[in-house]
Amino acid sequence: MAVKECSPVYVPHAERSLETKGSPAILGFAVLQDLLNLARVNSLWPMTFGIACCSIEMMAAGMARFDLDRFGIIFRSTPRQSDVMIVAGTISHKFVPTIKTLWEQMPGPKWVIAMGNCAISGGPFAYEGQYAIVNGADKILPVDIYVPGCPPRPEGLIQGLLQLQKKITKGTIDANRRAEKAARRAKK
Amino acid sequence: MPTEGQKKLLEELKNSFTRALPEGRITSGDYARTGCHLEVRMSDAGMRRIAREMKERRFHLETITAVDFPDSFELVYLYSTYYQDFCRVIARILISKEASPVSVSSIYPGACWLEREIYDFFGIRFTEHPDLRRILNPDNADYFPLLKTFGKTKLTEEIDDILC
Amino acid sequence: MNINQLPFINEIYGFLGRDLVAAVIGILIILVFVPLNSAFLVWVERKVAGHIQLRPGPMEVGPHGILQTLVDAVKLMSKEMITPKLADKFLFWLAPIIIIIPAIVCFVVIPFSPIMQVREMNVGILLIFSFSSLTVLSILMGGWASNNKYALIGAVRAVAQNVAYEIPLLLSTMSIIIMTNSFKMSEITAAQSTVWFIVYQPVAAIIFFISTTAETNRAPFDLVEAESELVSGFHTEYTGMRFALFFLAEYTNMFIAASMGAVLFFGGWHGPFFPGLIWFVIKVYVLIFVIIWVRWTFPRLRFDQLMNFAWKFMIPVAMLNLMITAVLLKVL
Amino acid sequence: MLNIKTIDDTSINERVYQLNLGPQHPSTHGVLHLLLKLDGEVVISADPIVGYSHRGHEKMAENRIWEQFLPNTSRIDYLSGLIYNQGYCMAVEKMCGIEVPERAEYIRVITSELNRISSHLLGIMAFVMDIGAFTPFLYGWDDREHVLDILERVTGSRLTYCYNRFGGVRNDIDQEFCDGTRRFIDRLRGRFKDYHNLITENIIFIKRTRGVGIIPEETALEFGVTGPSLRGSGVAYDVRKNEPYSVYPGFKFEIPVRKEGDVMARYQVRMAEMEQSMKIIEQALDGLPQGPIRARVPRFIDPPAGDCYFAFESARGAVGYYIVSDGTRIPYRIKVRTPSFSNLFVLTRILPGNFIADTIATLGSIDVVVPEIDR
Repeated sequence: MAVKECSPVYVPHAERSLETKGSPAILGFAVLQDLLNLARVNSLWPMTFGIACCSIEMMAAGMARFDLDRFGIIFRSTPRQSDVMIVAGTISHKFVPTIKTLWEQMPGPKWVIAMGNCAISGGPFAYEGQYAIVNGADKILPVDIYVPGCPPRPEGLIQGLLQLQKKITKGTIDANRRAEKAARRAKK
Repeated sequence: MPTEGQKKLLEELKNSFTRALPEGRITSGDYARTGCHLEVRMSDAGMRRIAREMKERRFHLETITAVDFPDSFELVYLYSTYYQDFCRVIARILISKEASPVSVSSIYPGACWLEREIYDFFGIRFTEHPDLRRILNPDNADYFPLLKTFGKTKLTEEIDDILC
Repeated sequence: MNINQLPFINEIYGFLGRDLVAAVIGILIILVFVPLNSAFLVWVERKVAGHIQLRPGPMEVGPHGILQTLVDAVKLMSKEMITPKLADKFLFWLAPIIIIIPAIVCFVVIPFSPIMQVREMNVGILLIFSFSSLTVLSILMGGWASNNKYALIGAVRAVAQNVAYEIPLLLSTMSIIIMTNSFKMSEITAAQSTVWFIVYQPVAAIIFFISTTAETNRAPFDLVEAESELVSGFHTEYTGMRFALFFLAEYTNMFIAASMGAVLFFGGWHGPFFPGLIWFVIKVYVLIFVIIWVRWTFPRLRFDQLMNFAWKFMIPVAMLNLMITAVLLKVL
Repeated sequence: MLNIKTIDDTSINERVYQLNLGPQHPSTHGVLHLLLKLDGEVVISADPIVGYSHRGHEKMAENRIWEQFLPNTSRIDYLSGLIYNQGYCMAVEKMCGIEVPERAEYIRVITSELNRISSHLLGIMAFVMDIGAFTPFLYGWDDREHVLDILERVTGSRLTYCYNRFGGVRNDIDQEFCDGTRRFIDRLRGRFKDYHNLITENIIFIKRTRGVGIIPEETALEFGVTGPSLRGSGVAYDVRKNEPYSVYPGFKFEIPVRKEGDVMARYQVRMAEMEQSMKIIEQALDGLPQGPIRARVPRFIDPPAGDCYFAFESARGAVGYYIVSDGTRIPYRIKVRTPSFSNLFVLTRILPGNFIADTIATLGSIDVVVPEIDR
């Protein structure tokens, strides 16, 4: 079954920032980590990957009136060069393997924004007898930011991206310390 | 309300159908309520003859759909014209639940995907179809969603307990 | 302050020799100038593209987003470097290096101003052409090695495109070299002290600019990394710093193409009252603005039209222009 | 278009290069998977694989009451949401015989035509971006934002509208809406000059689109292609004209038709169609009657048993609701006939023999919205 072999990859956020082998070995240096996060934050490159109605609002956010380029956000077309995966739309069962491959193809420190009710919880299509969609992106991806709305306004998406920026710069340091402690305790 | 061009075309259609489909019941539908000018009601065959008839008069196949009645399926073929005096013909063909109707994709190539969708949703296998496989659901899905007997699927139960 | 007033300068000269010191200093300047210039060009392109498209472009990082490219570079440095499993490891690692070396070497012969030229070579133009044709090799290497279908198509297109547009480039430059019968960049600039060559050779100038735009894979000819067809061409599989190197090389090549255009047709550092360097930089950045402007207005050519345009139109016209120049030089 | 002589199968398979214009690709505008078999750059066969954003609208219709299906209609084709709303409401009204007041019909036509303009703006500019010109996309979007502002004032949302109700519309339009629409139309007419000399007279655009991806009239008939793709191939079929519904017979407008059937023809048909929509809006605004905006309709309606097919014209082609009702509060079966389903399938017939770049141009010119195919 298409869905069976894709085991859930839901990794708690704290542990994931350890998993990013890409970031330099001098992880312990808080100042340098802060500096790198500041750089990562100001040039978040999302992947052009719209599924349904929310993709139109994502495009609208990139256009002249709301202009994501102000925040240094350019839409890259390959997963290899993107940091953020904005899941904009409903995830159907047929699409789950593709999303997982795209997620694994993305390098280094990467984040997920679940944009729209469909990506958060299945939205208007989640009901008792639903056979076609996965109820929410967090069932198959470690989601960082949830942007509610059906579709959320471009301002909503921009606020989501800014929230992600806050989360990256503030969250990492103590998350790393807690994660290292947890990892050490888990090993004992 | 129908123009005289439409009336002439309808008359022509009616007697050509009565000649071609002796066992079919041909009635002229009231356009205001059902949206179709001519209704042809058949049982378990004849969709190819209707299609050939329509192709000569340059009708285009608007859509094929199926309706799951308790005892049988009903295949609904809708034809309409592109040209001046507009007219729509609906052909309803009652088939039993296990029947496998003949595909019309040899006459209307556009029907290939429509029939694949019907197979995908209802499980009706069309014979002589170029490549009958699922179109919208995942290829290895083992359910036919639009059947009335189709409730909560094994798949969704699987999903919920694996992933939640 | 002249370099000769440094305290123990003579001992260094004695030990190393005068031109070696000049060469070392020149190379250090280039190694500082190239990344800074590319970063500046990326920022200029994003701002110009923004204003063409009714939007402000980068604003958040530094005043008006000046540091945006610096931040991008630091982020790319801190990204995970992925090498696809089935990729040809050595070629995959080598391609970004091969693309940046010729871009930097070509700076040796560019005459920024009468006194500021790293190395005065009498094979100036030839050196630039021979090194700039190396970039195709690296694009092919990158495209082939990353074991990605889009990259392979992009790489194959790059080879055909660059080969096709190398010839009109050389022919149009030859018509200038016939007039000054020397490859030395400074002599070409000197010959244009009164009248710039664009007045004598308008056709050659047009052909030159079209083929340099094609050579650097930009704008109407950017079939190599066509965003909508080939996802992003040969650097589809490259992540982090390797992708940054490709990006850096593209903008450095653009700067070299613009500076060659300035030297060959717009009289290098000649200009009424500003000192030489200011004139040279103004001319180069005006040409770069034209290249950026062209990119954001024109759609993309199809591949066979690109080829027909080069082989059936540009090369015959360039040859004709060369012959006419030769005949006129003989007659006058 | 290259006329590839019939390549016999034996010589194909060792040179076939299978390329996935995969579910995630910059120019498929959604999750459409085009499986191309290439010989070098030339396409031998194209097999579109759909279903990646299948959400089961028709199954949902069978366990919701009639009113609950309204939000679904605008999520089937989210670029012409209002047109789908209007279609569904009119289909049910036709079955129940509900009489819609005159003003509501006019408001429905005005909002649908505005929605059609916004959908064409996006469709055309996304197609031009596939050809490589990125800037017109932002100019087109700038105009689209103005339409969204006008529609948002009255419907409350930007994309997935739920504005029509059985028997009329939800809110009334005021004078500010009418003036805003008129200002927008004058502004858009001024903008058309820029689009024409930026795109239509651009020599590269002409070379990229003239004689590419030709859909002959016979193939269009066989595959059931409708909408601008059909009108680009010389058939003047527009449901608003051939099978008039609502108050469209009251307006004077023509159907733009081109003979060549290539990518350029479809582009010109869409541009001309926007002008026709503007003409309709102006006539509707001038003749806007006063009166109620919604008929007296019981809270829950039970259409009489039987079935009904109602066709209407969306930005992409002829859409049809085939509704079967068994007299209860829950629909027995709702089948939505969407135009992109047949328009996309025609690609399998016309793509072989083109380059990859032409495939992208043809796909863009057919202006496909993927959830409309997958329903």
